Amino acid sequence: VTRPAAWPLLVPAAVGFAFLLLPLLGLLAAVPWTRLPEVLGRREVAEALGLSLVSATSAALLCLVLGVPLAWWLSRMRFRGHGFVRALVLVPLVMPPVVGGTALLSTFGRSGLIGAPLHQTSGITVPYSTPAVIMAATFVSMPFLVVAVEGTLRGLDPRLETAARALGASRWYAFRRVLLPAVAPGVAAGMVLAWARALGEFGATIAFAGNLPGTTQTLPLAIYLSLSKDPAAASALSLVLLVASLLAIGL
Amino acid sequence: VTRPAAWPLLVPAAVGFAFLLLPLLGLLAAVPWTRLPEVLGRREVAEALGLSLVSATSAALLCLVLGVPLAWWLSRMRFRGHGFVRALVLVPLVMPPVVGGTALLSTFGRSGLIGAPLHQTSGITVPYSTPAVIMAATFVSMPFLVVAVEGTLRGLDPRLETAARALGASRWYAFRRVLLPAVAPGVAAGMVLAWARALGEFGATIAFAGNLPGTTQTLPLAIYLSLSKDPAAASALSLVLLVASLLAIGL
Amino acid sequence: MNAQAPRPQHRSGTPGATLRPGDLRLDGVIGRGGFRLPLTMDFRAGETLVLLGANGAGKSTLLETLGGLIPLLEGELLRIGSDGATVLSGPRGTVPAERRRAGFVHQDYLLFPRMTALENVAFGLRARGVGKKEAHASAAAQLRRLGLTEAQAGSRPGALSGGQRQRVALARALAGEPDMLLLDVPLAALDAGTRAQARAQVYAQLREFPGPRVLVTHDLTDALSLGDRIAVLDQGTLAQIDSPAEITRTPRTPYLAELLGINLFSGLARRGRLSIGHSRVTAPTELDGRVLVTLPREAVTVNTEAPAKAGRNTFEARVVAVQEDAQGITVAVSPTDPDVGLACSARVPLTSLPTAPIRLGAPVWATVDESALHAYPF
Amino acid sequence: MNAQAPRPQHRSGTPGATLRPGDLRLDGVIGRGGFRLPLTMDFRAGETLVLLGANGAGKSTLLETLGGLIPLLEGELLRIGSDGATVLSGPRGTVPAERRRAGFVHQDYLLFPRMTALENVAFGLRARGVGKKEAHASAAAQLRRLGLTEAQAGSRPGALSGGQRQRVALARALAGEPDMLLLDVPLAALDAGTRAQARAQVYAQLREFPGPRVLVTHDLTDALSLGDRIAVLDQGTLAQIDSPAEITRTPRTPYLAELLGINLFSGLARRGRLSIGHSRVTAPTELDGRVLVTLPREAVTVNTEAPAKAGRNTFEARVVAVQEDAQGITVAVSPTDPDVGLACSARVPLTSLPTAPIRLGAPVWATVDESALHAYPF
Repeated sequence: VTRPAAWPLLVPAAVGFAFLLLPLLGLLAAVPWTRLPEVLGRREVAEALGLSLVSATSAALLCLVLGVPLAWWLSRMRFRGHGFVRALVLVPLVMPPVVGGTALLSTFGRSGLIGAPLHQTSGITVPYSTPAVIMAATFVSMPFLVVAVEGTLRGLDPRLETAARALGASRWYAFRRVLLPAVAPGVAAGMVLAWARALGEFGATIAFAGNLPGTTQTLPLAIYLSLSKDPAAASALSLVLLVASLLAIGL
Repeated sequence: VTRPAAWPLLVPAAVGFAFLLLPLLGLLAAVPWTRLPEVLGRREVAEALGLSLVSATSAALLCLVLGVPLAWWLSRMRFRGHGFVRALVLVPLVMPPVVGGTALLSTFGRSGLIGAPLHQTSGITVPYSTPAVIMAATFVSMPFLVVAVEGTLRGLDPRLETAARALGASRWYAFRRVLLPAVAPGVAAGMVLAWARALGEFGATIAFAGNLPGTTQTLPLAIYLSLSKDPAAASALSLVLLVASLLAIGL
Repeated sequence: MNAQAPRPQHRSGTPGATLRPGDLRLDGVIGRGGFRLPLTMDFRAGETLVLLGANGAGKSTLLETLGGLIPLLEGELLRIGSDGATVLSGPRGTVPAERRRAGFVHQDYLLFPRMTALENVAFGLRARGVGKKEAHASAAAQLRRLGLTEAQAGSRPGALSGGQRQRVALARALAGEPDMLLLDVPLAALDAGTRAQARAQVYAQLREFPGPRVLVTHDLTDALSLGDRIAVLDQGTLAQIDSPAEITRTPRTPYLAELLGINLFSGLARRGRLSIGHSRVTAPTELDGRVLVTLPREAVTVNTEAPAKAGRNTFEARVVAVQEDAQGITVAVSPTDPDVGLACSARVPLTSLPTAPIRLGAPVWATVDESALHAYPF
Repeated sequence: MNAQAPRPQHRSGTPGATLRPGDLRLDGVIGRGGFRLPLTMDFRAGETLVLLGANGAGKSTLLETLGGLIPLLEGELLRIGSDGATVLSGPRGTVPAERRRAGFVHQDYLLFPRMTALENVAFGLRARGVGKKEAHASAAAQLRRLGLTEAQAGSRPGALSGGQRQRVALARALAGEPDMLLLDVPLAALDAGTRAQARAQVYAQLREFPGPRVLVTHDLTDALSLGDRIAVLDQGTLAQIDSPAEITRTPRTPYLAELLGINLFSGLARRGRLSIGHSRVTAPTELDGRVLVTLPREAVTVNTEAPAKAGRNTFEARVVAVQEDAQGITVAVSPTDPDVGLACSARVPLTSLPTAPIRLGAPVWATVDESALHAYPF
């Protein structure tokens, strides 16, 4: 069977494919495989990895506790202007991470909207601390979870809740026993997404939490610092982070 | 009508909403409105803004030229293992930006897979240059466009192409005259998404292109540098970048 | 021409009859959004009342008002107890759904997808605070009573057939021992093959339930075979409430005539002759005054050629609609001269199709079989 | 009992008749995926051949093979020209769709959504290199010929009605002056109201087209009213190819009998008597040898009570299926004693429904009207 080829399409497709694929190969080629145990065994690397895992997991749990009810509320909103409220919640999704970090610093910094009264009354300073790392990660990743869960909740027949209430259930009972189990796959997917996003977080963290080894230096920050001192080590750490992200997404 | 309230849901929803909304307010409160013209009129700010606009636009156009054919190819793939090929193309989507920058550096850097032969034969060095900024932005934003366009192409009835071919059209003619117009809204949406993502790009750029004023210092990098020297200026620039992102998304 | 039809007994929704314990009385305005429907109706314990009507006629709104899912706009809904009446909805407030003890069978059943059939049936008891063991035992008994096996009781709704899901929904509605049973098109989700079977089962369950049974449907077969009384909601009012036999014999709304597949006209009986509108189609009658007249579609003949001899009830017309189905076509005609003929529909069997195509706008000759006209008081 | 049926003329797909310019001859194996269907058929210029069959019978595969969208697995597809035959598909390769000049009307039409009706119709000419002005003029003429206004020609498909879209699809197929016209269920997307109208228009357009017309459908009405010959694809073979009149009189496959709504049996005629299977249902006949026998569903009566006097063709049976539709129910029964009765279907009109429910598995008495049996040679 003769099929006229479509070179005007296949050539740019191949170039695009190569451009996305080559850096992966380049990264693998640059990893110092023999030095890998030594690099990964360094104390500051172990600290950065541990901090990354702790903060990403904390952020994902915060997303679960705060984001799922928020998604439920957004999916049930019926009042005028609810489109604007939803847009406000999704602004952090399109906000560049550095801008997000700046916004967090402007708010929770010593002279910020919340930070100034907080510091004056209790002496607490939020930025450049481990909680700041977790807050930055939560801020950038929560909208992902909210979008995923809200979509699943909207896909659900709203009459399911009505049916539960007609059987004598309160709203909270209906949510726990009917809605939540029905959207469990969406919640799980949203949490994985949020975790992966939090794990790779760089811009908001460096802006809001700085780069203090052991306290706020997560793996992405450690990679950035290694780039000038020891590029091979940066490649090795990048590989670790890439593998963790891919595992989370289930590829 | 008595409705039992659902406090166990509404309280965390309100906390989550506040956590996402407060930094926006904090940012607005921190912007030095009176100094705004002076801050935005600075030469390095104008340079950073110009570089950001040029590189984001170039990246979006590269995404169009390379990404749309790639999306078409992915949507038409029928061979065994095409799931793996699609996953490869989407890896940059889940890759933390710093890892993407490291991968680009490992590949196009002077000792990289492509960079080493390139430098030896032509003397060209890619990193820490304006093209590197564009490459970093393209690398992180192209998967967004590919996903959006591939989804629209898959949503299209595959028999439309068959119908065009039965009427005497070649594959390329059918693509130009039937498929492309039909997916134009998806392509437009994908380009806007890619442009917004490229505009806010920080991690990959700082890793691959560095932070040279006038050459590679885009607006996000300028914001990061200002944070320690002049936090109010950082807030002002953040506001500019946020407004540009929101306008792109059409909020 | 038939003799005078007996005058229907239940023209109004509120006969003067005394209310008995278990009955519901609605006297008010139901509605939702911009829609308002004033209604005065009784729902008797031990009686199945079918609400029949097109989409948007207010059937589901009425059902949800009875069940407490939406408030009554004006007036009162009373439930008669052995020692006086309780206000379920009224100006002072509404007993909410979760405290009203209404057994709902929702459209598409709305079974909870992540629970087994057993957990679905036990849900209402659990939500009201009954212990897990007791609730499950009671749910299992209810499912057994409806003929589901233990394996089916342990399956999720997705793994059950349409008919089985329907029975689970019925069991869930009955499990809380409700005061009333409210069924929203309970058979619509079933395919034609299993529907007759399921209908017989619903019929048997409804018989056993002691309280008022209210069933919403837009299917005539369901209405005729399940209802003790049928209430027809049409064009923003309660158009007719009658026994199934009266509904088929003396339809009072065009909607009902369309469902029955017959023509309905309003006419005038005077001095022993019946006339329909301005037309010259007539028949002898024993009635006097304004009447309604039915005419089966099969009693109208449509020919594409002029008949050899024009009878009294033959007239020229144009085809204004053609509707096909698997058994034949229905042709709506409009008379060329409205003073001579009738705008009516004729039924043409499939067997005549390949030879004589009846096209929209084509001129035809229609003949009405006057012996098939049936008149009854307006 | 009817007299002997005339022997059908076109039992085979390839009559010995000489081929004439414009005809197509297929002798090979069509297929796709794991599906294979050997076929030997002629498609004559000026004749409409309808392909009738269930989903998966290979109708669309055959159409796409003729149009060059998928290759022939084995054998050859020839097109007869005035100076000899051209191989369209064969062992040496296939003329691809874009060079085959086949006018397709696809299922759901597949109009290009972002083009006007005019641009859709002009597309084929433009793709083949005709200038824009010329192509648009030709397309406009084609649309006018099919009765579309200039405003409709300038509208996108989304703004047109189903019937208008159907005409645009037909115009697009005809615009390239194709050698053959291939229509894939061209009327299925239309609602019942506009279908009769559209069918008459398709009929008129097909008449005018000089080449072979091949139309795929699973609707019997379409097949009977549009086809010069009807080819029935059933159970992996070309089961029957006949004129519409023969198809309705002497169906040869259970699929066709089901579509016609009649019972079909194989029987034996011997010494002037007809017997069906082992049953005692008989009738006089003039045939001899193996026969096929049809029995209309309306000629089978089903009673829930035993008849007062058991006739020769009355037997006890069980209800094995009940299928409802808007006009009545179809009841399939299976005889209690297969040596006495027949497994067959009966048609019960809706009017008997409310009083006598016929339930699955219930014992019934079935009576066959022997005068309605029609036998013809196997």
